[in-house]
Amino acid sequence: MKVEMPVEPLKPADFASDQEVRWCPGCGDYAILAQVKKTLPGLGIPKEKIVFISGIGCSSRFPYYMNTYGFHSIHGRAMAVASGLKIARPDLNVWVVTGDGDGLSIGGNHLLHAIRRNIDMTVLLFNNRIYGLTKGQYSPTSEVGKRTKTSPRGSVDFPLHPLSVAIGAEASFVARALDVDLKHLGYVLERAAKHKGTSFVEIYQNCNIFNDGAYSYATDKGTKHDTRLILEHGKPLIFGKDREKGIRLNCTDPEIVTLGDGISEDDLLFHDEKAAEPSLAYLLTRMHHPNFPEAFGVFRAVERPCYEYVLDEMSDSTPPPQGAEDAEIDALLNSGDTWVVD
Amino acid sequence: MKVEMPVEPLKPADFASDQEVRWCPGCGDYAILAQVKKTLPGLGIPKEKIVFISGIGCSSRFPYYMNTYGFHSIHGRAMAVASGLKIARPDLNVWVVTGDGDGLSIGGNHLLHAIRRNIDMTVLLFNNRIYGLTKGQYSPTSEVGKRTKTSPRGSVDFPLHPLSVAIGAEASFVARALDVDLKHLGYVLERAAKHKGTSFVEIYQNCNIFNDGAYSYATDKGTKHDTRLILEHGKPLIFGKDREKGIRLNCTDPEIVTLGDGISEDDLLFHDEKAAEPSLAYLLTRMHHPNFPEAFGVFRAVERPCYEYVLDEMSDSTPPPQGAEDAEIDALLNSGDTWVVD
Amino acid sequence: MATSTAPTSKRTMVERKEHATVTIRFCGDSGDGMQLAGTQFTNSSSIFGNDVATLPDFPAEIRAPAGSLPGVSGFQINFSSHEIHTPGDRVDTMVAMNPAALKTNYKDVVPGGIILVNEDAFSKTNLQKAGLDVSPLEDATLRDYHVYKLPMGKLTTEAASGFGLSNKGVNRCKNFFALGVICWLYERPLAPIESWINSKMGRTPAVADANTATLRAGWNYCDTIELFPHAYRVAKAKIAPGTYRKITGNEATAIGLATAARRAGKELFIGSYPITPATTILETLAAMPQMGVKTFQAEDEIAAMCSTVGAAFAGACAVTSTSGPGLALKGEAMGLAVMTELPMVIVNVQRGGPSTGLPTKTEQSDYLQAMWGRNGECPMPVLAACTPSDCFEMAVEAMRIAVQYMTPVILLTDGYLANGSEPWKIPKSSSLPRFDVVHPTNSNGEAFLPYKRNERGARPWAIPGTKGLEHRIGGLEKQAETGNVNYDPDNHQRMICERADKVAKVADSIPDLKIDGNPDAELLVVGWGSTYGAITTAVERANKRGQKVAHVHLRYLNPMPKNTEDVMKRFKKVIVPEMNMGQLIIKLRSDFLIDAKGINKVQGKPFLVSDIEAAIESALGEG
Amino acid sequence: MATSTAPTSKRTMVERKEHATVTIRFCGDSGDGMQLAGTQFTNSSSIFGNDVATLPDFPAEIRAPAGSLPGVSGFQINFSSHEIHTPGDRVDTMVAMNPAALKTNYKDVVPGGIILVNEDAFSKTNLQKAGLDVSPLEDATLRDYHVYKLPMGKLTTEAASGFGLSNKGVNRCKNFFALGVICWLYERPLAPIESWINSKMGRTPAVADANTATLRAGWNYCDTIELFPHAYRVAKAKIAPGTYRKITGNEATAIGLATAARRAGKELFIGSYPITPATTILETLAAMPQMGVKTFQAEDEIAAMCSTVGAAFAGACAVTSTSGPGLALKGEAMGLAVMTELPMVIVNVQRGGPSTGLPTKTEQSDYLQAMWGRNGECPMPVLAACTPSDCFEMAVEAMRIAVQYMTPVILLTDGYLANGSEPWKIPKSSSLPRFDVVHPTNSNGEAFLPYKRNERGARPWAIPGTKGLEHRIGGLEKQAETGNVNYDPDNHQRMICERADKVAKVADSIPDLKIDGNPDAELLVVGWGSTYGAITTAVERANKRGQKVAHVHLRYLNPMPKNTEDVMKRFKKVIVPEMNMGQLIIKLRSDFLIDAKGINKVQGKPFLVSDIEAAIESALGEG
Ligand SMILES: Cc1ncc(C[n+]2csc(CCOP(=O)(O)OP(=O)(O)O)c2C)c(N)n1
Ligand SMILES: Cc1ncc(C[n+]2csc(CCOP(=O)(O)OP(=O)(O)O)c2C)c(N)n1
Ligand code: SF4
Ligand code: SF4
Ligand SMILES: [Mg+2]
Ligand SMILES: [Mg+2]
Repeated sequence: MKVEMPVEPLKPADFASDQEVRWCPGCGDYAILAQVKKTLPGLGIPKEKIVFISGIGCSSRFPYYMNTYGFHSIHGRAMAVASGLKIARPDLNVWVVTGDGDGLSIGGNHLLHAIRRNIDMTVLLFNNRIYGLTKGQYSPTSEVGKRTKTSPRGSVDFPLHPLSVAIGAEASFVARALDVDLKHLGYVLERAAKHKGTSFVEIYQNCNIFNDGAYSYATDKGTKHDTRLILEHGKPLIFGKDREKGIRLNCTDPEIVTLGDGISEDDLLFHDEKAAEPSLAYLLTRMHHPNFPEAFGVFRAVERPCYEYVLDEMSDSTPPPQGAEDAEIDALLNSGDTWVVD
Repeated sequence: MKVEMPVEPLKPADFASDQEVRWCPGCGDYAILAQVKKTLPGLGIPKEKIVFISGIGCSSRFPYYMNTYGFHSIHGRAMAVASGLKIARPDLNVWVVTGDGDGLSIGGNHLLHAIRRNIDMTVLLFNNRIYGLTKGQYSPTSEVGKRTKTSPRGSVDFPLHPLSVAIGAEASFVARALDVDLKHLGYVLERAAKHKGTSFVEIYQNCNIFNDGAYSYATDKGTKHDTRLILEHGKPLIFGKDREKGIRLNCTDPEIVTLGDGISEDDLLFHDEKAAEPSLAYLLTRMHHPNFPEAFGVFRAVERPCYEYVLDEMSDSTPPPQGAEDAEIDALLNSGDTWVVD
Repeated sequence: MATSTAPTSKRTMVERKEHATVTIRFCGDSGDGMQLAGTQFTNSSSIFGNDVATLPDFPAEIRAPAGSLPGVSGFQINFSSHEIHTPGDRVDTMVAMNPAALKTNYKDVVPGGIILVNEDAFSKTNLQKAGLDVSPLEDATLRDYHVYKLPMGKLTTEAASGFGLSNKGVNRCKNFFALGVICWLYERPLAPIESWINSKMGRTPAVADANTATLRAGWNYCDTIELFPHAYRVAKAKIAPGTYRKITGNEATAIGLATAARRAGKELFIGSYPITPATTILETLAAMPQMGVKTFQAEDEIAAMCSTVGAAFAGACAVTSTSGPGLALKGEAMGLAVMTELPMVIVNVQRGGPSTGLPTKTEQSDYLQAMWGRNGECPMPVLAACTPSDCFEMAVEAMRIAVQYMTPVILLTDGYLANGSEPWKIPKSSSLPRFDVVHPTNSNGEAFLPYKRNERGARPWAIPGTKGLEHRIGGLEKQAETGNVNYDPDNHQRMICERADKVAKVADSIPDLKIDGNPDAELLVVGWGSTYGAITTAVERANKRGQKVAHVHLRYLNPMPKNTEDVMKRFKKVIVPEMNMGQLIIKLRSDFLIDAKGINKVQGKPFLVSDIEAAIESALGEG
Repeated sequence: MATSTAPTSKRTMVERKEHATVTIRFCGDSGDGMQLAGTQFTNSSSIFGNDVATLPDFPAEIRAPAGSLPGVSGFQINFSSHEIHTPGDRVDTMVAMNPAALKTNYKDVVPGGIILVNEDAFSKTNLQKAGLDVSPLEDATLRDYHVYKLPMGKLTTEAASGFGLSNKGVNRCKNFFALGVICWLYERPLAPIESWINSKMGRTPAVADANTATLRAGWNYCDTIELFPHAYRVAKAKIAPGTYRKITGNEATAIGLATAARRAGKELFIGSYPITPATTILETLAAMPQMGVKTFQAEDEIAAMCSTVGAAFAGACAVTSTSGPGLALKGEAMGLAVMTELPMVIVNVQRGGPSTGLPTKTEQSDYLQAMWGRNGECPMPVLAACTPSDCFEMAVEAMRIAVQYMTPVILLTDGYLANGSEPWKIPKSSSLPRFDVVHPTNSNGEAFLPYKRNERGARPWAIPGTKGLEHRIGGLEKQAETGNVNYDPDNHQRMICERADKVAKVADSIPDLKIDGNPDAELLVVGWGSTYGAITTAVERANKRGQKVAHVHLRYLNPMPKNTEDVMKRFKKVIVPEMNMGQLIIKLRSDFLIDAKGINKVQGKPFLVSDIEAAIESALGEG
């Protein structure tokens, strides 16, 4: 990835477009937008080299608000549009913004395949566990029993867990963040942006109109320490207000233990985001509220070749010098068996 | 699931339709067809209650050869057609036959969602790691570097592992079998058929025309003992010609050990197909040739409500008695605010 | 909780001018509850005995920034003492809750009409948000109108305080103040509105009481302060006796489908994916499990369509609903439905295109897609509803044709019908058609022939579970009668023709085209879908003016009624208004070689009556 | 390894009858190598100097059971001493390698024609597999033909043994024996075939030598045993001087696209998903990384289409290729391409429909889908190639139009063009159009307007990476010039018209329709696509017979050439042969109000010349 350095460092405000932001007041999307704008300058990439691509949904309005190149595509197809763009132009820095409906319902297949190809882009899935733009139907991440306009007696659909899906699709980078925890969100965004390969980030996002408080357990002062576990590479899995609790491995399953009383940090599971095999990362995606604290941070970050760079090396992508195209074309036209009639 | 018992037991031949089987001679599909016909009589389900649904591909020709109800739908959509059928008629016994292209490339999204909904059907994914019907292009399960008609310099696509994908999609039943190992295939088919929920079975299938020998490591007499590990619930993971090798857990990763010399069966990982969390099953899907023996058998089999049965209970699916429909309709038409003009 | 006795006017002396027809528009910010105010006014008018027609118009954003231009939401009601067909071209009385609403809407008010504004909302910030430097209340902008500035914010606060609501909660009652004012002005009964408040908000009596109080405050305010020089009266319309309800197009479609399934003695399966403006069909059906309705919210439109095909194979009355982009996604699987000759209904609620287009706006631009948006020769019956309540009838018809002819059927409606409402005289179930669905149960010892056709051209609907009729279907070409896969050239030609003939035969079962207006006219106006109201009104007016104009409205687009050619050729001139660039007209010109002229409007909103009148005028004027 | 000196005939006395045109068909089991034999015969004939046209016909199954009827594979070649346009209606000489092939093909041979059979294959089992009780070699079935029974199995074994091949390997050489026989019979040079063998099989000399020996054995056998009373000669055709190659339609399309991209000074991106009969376009391009071609085998057609849109936004010459069902899936994303006004080419190789239909057979049934298979008003230029080599030219044209007008362009071909081949006079690169792709690099200090149009109606193609031109596009309706999201009614109407106008303007850049045949005729035959050969031949013959017939062939379907209306209205009668139920004709009748008559054939195979001749006959006969 050849990236030129801009002349003078950019500021977050440089990334704001002239379009009025039109999410509902109080929507979690605002915080994420602000944090992305704060993260970009630090990457040192000129803004004309950055492209934001989205599908359809409230979250997918995102590109309009960024003063970079942007594409608000169609429902579910952001990953496919982004794949084509990045393959054609491996020099660009590509971001995909999608929702739980856009990315996991109609767009599930493209997500799977972009992730396995490890196309170098940063994917932000705004998970508000609802279809916002169409005014409140349950989504593939909505919990069983949820009452919405299309499930007045409670939803019968068992939900997907975005990070489990991503790992099932051979993801090289998987992380989770929370809209309101700005600092940690910033850290995760930066890590994701710098990872070479598909970086898949699930962001818990509050839709205060149709699914308000979906993550209150993780945002409320009173409960957040017991419901959130911040992952740190090489460190044991510890959480709780006084960091008094930890996660231990019980065969292949996680188990909550309280430190002290014969249980020390060394007994705990240590996080290894670089583990060659994704089993540990997968296991961490299985910790769900209310039985477990939910993990935030980088679950997995490993290197693996990116589709578009390998393809680029294989193909002769620099057009021949002016004049030499003709020779190249003639060679192509005359390839195979030819004969001359005179 | 209300299933009537047929009057006299059916024989495998009763399941053969009158259509000539048209796969290439030597194709692995023949063995699977034969084994399915052998398995069905044991289920005690009348053949008119059985429906085979497929997409498009060589493997998807399957329904034509079964004397049950059948639907050879369109490319990638078998799971969606089957879902509608089963939701409308929870009393039917539904099988889906798909390929690595049909099920995982174009059809990946429907697979994800049917599995998470746990619709009660048995899904057989014939994995020959190639597009057979369109004459030999690489598929999402083809290995990197594979040379095919669309990858003359070697494929750049990193493959998906079907069972990892299924587990990432919250599968309640996941298994693997091999076309030529008839007995074990029969066992797996029967287990899958009897499981209540989406049973996802990957069948390694040889395409002797376009990808011959893809699984020779697992079928050749000389190597098969070292490359295959047969899973048994509650038993340790042992393999090798003389059952001299085993799999031990190293943190969250599998590790091959040789028994004896201080390592006993008790040190090995024990298989638990009923584990509440899928971490173990997931880990087993990560054992790939040549670094590990590949696991065959039932990886995971847990109970979880099936979409269509819950929905069926919610809705009043028996039409009202003759005559009473009108009252029901009138009630519907007159619901909400009405007023009378006279 | 408030009781529902309505206030009686103290100003018994108020003069009430009679009007035959009035058009009112509520507009404000999307947070201002304008849709609700409009709906309640409509209910009240219907129950009062007027004929009514409505046009809701809301922004694509869930909540655009408060006070912004894109955040403006409107609801227009036309109510009358005679039969009406449109929500009205121009507005007689408008309520504007903020500057943005005023700015984007005032031009639609007839000169001399009434504009009621919430003056409390005309703050500097709000003016800025609407891109206004000077308040239009203070310059000459509104000089052609009767403008009434009401401090609705303050008056609402006074009325709704004291019930224990938060400031925000109190402020939310504002729309009921406006509604109260308008009800006074047009002598609408408050009782239906109050009973609605109580039934919907009764769980939180504070809210119900505050709203009721505000509604009455609005009424009383007018009744007290002699704000208006006179009030108005729109007499009851002469309406056929019967039981009525107000119904939107999407409600009517949903109810029609559920009814049709029961008339066929079957369950209804709907596999659908939410998309504006079709979503409420799925939502309405989701609330009907008691009718044996099973709703499946699929992962996408392809799955929705395929699940519908699967359910039809299983023997259900199967349906899918969507809008333009979704229909495009369903194309391939619709081909499978044609090939497997299974009965199902595909409802497409048209919206502004192409691509994502204008999701919340109306258009008629999916006719061509409905006819031909599939690979290969892939014919399907296509129907189109022409009013909100006609959606009921056409939904029943679509299902009837589907099961009688064993074919997928497309029903076209549009955003205008979907959200628009009208009073509907509720039919008796016994007056509705019953469909004779006969699933074969055995093959009398002979080999079962799943593609052997009956006199309608329909194949037997043998469903899984039927012993002895096991068979396989699929998307490859089938052998005639046996249904086995077949690549023979002559068989292909035969099956191509059989599928086309079957669809053509549907014409045997549909009513002839009816000529409205003057059957001996020179000019024929041909319409389809939601232009019905505007065309009907324009043609009525033209004929009243002494122009000679006829009108036919196609509800069956494919096949067309048998007399269509006759009708088309009877008139010297034919014009075809469509909310597209000319789609149905392609088929009309091609089929009948008539030099029909298109009247085309693609603006995301319905034709005005005056648009059609102008077109009639100019058509009659020419040569 | 064998050297490539061809045997010279010992029977110098053999009489050679002159024929102007001959049609040969190789048929046998799909395992018998008939496609290869046919291709090699074609090569040899082309190099010899004949004009040639071919028709491969293979089963849908990969390998249907050996010897079965569905397993029969055929390859037909028409070669001539004058210009020809079709693979021939009837077969003069046929090779049948087994009973199934004989049974399904013999009726296409002209009475008195030659049938060569491999008698070794007429075993009882093989007869049974073909559903034959008695061998057709032994009853009266073939009495109208000259039948030659050759023990090809035995003779091949003799010729190919001794090179160390397995029995199976030896048996596989059979097709070269048959080829040798036919080459002798028609005096084809063996040298091109032998050099092909050496270049393709040279890595395993045993195989190359065994095949060469068998080929010669076939030739020598005829030259020795006086099997045939006389041999034939088809003189060289008078062909324009130049360098030639044989090319199939899909090769031509692929090469055309790669060439066009380079003429635009760009990389080619193709995002595609395999589907018969389009797959070989992707495969051919996958083998061209040296041309700066990047192939992306997407997970499905939707991803293929969307990746193409993404690549176009990125600035590549972007392409996707598919067939009918795939085009149906692409519809929604094609709408996005229209809305975002990005340049790209969508190649659709039509096949038998509807649904999965007849995947390996040809048809022209996607015209309507290509025109209108999308939601909303969604116009796109549509082109159609009319011969295999014309695919090259039209692919270049499609890309030219795409980049010059900033629009997606559909190129229609079909299964017959895709797999059929003809000699192609290779153009010089310098004679090909160059496209002026100018990406704006700055906005001169003003706000950049991504939807400001040039005189063609095209918007600027500003690509990511360009400083100062950062902008956002998408599927919602855009404001004129700025490209911002906009819901204004008048703006929508304006943009709808601008998109339509732009496509209409493409007509400024395309050649007028050329009238072939007799321009003063009464009857005009209007064709498009692969019917070109059959119509041209039929019209030529009719005019030779003294009938007066004209022919125009539409290669630009949308917009049509500017003189189309003039041309259509010049003739009293118009007939429109199409391999569908009448699709283009809908547009012709509607646009020009002419009473054109459709000649329709939907049998999965091309028109015969005689089909068209009969249609001409009957059209001229009427009134
Ligand atoms: C093809 C198609 N189908 C359906 C829709 C309607 N639609 C728009 S956004 C959306 C779901 C949005 O949910 P999500 O992706 O979770 O985004 P959110 O609004 O919650 O941010 C749907 C169903 C559409 N625009 N296009
Ligand atoms: C919409 C659509 N796209 C593409 C195809 C072409 N196609 C048919 S089968 C197939 C892939 C088959 O591969 P797989 O599912 O692995 O089945 P196999 O033949 O290997 O058993 C493809 C690409 C099609 N029929 N329909
Ligand atoms: S509906 Fe929900 S997700 Fe959408 S903008 Fe409003 S608060 Fe945000
Ligand atoms: S191509 Fe391969 S998968 Fe298909 S039938 Fe032949 S051997 Fe089997
Ligand atoms: Mg969401
Ligand atoms: Mg396969």
